[in-house]
Amino acid sequence: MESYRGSLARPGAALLWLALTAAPAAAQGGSGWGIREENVSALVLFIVFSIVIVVSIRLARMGRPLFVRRIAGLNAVEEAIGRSTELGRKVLYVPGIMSIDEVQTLASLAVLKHVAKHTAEYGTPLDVPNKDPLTFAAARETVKEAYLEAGRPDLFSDDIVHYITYDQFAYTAAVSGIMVREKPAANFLVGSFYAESLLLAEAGQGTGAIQIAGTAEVAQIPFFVVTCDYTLIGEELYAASAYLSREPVMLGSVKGQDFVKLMLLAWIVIGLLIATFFGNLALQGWLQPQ
Amino acid sequence: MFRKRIPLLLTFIAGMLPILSFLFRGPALRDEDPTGNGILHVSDTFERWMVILAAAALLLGVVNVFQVNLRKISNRAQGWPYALVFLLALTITGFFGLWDAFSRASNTAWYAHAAYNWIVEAGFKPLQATMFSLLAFYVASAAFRAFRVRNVEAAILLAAALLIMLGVNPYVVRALPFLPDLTQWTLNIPNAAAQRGIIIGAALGAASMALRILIGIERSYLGLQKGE
Amino acid sequence: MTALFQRLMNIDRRWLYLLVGLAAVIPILLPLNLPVNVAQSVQDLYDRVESLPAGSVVLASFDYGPSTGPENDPMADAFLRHCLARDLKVLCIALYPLGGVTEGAEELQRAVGPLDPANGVLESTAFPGKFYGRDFVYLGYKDGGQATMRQMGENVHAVFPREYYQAPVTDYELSNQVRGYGDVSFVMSFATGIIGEWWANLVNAQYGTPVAVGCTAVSAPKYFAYYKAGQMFALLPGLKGAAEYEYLVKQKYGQIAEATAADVYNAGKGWDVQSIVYTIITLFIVIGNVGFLLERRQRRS
Amino acid sequence: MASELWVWVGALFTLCILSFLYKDNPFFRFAESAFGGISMGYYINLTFRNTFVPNLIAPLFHAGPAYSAATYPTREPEHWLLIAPFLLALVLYSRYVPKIAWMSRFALAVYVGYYAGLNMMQKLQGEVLPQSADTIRSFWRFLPERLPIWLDAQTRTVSWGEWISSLVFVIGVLAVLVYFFFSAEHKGVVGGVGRLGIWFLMISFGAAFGYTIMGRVSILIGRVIFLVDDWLGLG
Repeated sequence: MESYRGSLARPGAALLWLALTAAPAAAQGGSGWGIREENVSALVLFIVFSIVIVVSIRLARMGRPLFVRRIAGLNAVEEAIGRSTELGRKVLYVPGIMSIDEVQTLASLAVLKHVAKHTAEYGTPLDVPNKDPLTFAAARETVKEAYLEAGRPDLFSDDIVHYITYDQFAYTAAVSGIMVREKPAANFLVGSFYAESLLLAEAGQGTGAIQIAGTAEVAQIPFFVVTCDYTLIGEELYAASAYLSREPVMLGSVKGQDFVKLMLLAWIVIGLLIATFFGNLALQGWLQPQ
Repeated sequence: MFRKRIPLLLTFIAGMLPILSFLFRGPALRDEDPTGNGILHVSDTFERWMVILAAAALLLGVVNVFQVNLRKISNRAQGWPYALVFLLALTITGFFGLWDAFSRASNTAWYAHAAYNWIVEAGFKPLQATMFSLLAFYVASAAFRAFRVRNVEAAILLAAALLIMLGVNPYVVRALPFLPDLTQWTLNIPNAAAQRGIIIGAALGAASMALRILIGIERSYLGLQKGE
Repeated sequence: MTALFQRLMNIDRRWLYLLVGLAAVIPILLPLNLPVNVAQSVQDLYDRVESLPAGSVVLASFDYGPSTGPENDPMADAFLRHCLARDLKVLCIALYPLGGVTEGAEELQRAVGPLDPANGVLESTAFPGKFYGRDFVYLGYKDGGQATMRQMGENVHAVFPREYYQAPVTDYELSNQVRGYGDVSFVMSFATGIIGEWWANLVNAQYGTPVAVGCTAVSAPKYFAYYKAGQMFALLPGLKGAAEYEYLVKQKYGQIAEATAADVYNAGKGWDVQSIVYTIITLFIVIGNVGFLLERRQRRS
Repeated sequence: MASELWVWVGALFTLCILSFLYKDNPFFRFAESAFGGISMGYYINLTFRNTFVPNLIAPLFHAGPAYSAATYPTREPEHWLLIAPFLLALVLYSRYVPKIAWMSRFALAVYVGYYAGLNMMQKLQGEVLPQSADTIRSFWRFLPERLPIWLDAQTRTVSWGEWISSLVFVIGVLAVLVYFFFSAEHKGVVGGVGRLGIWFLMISFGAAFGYTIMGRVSILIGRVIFLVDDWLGLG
């Protein structure tokens, strides 16, 4: 656990605390400083959210039990890589088509690191074709690090993470070609996808590979659910890195996120009752559609 | 130590900029900025820089594509002729593309524009539209294979899909006049409710992931060892 | 019997692809004219156009691009021909950035015939006696979305100083006559995304101008809420709506029926393709399930 | 039969891609490679035309096609500041210099950091708050004084159907939220509500899948028209 002692968690939490204490003072305006009235509800949610997450991380570090329900898709990751190793075929990892400004891509890179560590340990060939240049640059660093951590830097080569093209459909054509020709035994489609989700998943399904998909693009989830063996839906993708790493600090943040959702559920139910039966209560301000 | 702490610090600072400009107002940076959204102005300027950085990253892709394909051609790896086709197409389109990009304003080299446009109309657009049109076939094969009554959930999935598909069939609608309204209701109520549930949950998950990145716990994107 | 379903259940997907391919080609080459039953939201548009006195002016807005042509183009053809056959006057504009202006020009000329106002070619070949500038006019594309819509409420000439062929709008009788939403009987928007909604929740809400929309299938659920709430008096949902409206217009106007039949593509053909593909998929789902259940019963016994 | 060459090339490329439906073959592979190269060139043009020439080269270097004395009369401070993204791009390219390759992480760190912060705000302010607030208003909007103004007087009552639909809607949202709970095993109450959540999810996935078929088929119709009319002229 000591690995995080030198991390930024402590100064980060301190700065957030500073923002909280300074906020009321700044609210009076002074020399042009002040809270943006139109975003005050976001400020409150941001403060509450940050506090709960940081506190639950500290609790996790102090050894509080951290139960997280089974996520089928993530339990199947190791099984899929094992199958590829037995069949002597490669593992294909598609990190989505968006750049690292999209949080889903960053979640995908976290899963990629876990997958790469296994392919390094088992010596299974890994293929990570990219559509976005920045995702490509980040993925290369992630996979190199994973092979280092697994103690097999010798297995890492520059061909594992490679760039295809910047067009969504040209990239899909190339990846469909890889799926059909090189017949990887495990296809990972994790990250942000649009219309090409079904093109990739159906092409992969035809080759008989195990397919694990994960995205938060609501419009594309149905296509993955219908064609893939396992699908990580919405927040399951974001919890993947914590779930796979099993590290208390990461799991702590997921627990914190759950607690905020519990508060949100309560706020919705209570708000619903108040709004319906007392209609024009002080909640009014919050209810006005912006 | 220096190589690891600096990137994490940069991430934190770059991350706080949009948050602060979103939540607070800063002092007026220049006289013609009476509303005092100084921080917003800084954040917007920073965003324009990020767009330029993302565009500059394209070169990383181009360099890698040349490396991979040239290596494939030089040692006659399997499928090297296709690598040659790729590089030729890239060089020709790239050449006319750059020439067009730099000459379009002054329209001196109209033929550069004409050649580039010809490649886009003859190659890029039809290839893109046809790849997209494959979805009509894949939707059919996916529906045929997946909509099977294996369990309760699969049965509901099938029922909802059939409800929508039968809702547009004129014969069926004549037999069951209430069907279009039921289709509308299914899309507007249960479908919208489920999507909202996913959106709220995913938004919390994304915010949690973003926070983990800002305070330096989530760093796999940087390829930093936990202990490094 | 089960052997047949067994084989059908595990059929090679490429037979399915062949069927979908044929279903997409055959109706385009030889029209099948499958029956159509008209929804109320489509009938409302037909009745409104039929009820307007001759000489009334309607505003047609092209709010879509080439990518959704197969769904929106047939709506525009049928509507423009219907209005001209009813001796209404049509003022056309385009608000969609990615190629909206070319869609507008192409569709107008497909309905009325080739035009070249700059060199005096004003008369419509499809509707003899009707002239560009007096019976129909096209003001071209203007970006700005909601801001442009609000400005048009005050003064259309400020938004569109020149018509599509670059002559001042005051040169032509029809474009000169229309200054604001008050001068048109209703607005017809052919839309793919958000612009159709703006016509309803902005122009209809603030100016009270009746609004009808022809939208793509994907955005139809969204627009139905506006139709049900009364903010739109009519709605053509996707190709299904277009085929129903085209059917109504063809019934009454023989001349339009011939013109539509002559087109290589129209709503009727498009809808035939959709109906057949839907039927194929539904059929194969039923086959797949019957085979699956028979197999499970066999395994159990 | 079409006379222009570009129609022929477009039609042959279309057939090459469609041949992939039968099986992978050299024609598809050729089209795939050509498509990759052409699309890369297309985005090189787009990147220079939309970003570099107007937003970097013109303001910073006062050169290039987009620069003219009229548009850039003086040297504004923010033009000078464009040195920063230019340097950040060079840092990104440091990847090719082995000795200082680790520096390229700085550029990635800044880019990821900025959008992580931006995303956090957009998700909280743009999704969590409005969607939750709208769910709270599910019944509030039916109160007599809340009904939209354009509903004329006598129809301002709300049918039982709309109340029940809103109830079903709220139950659906809450059930799906509970289904994705991480901290509780799917047993007992949570299990029950979670199961209801899965049913809502399945209705949504089935309906969404069924509904998009129409849009996908329209795109195919567009290609068929190009082949049948523009190329073969059988129309």
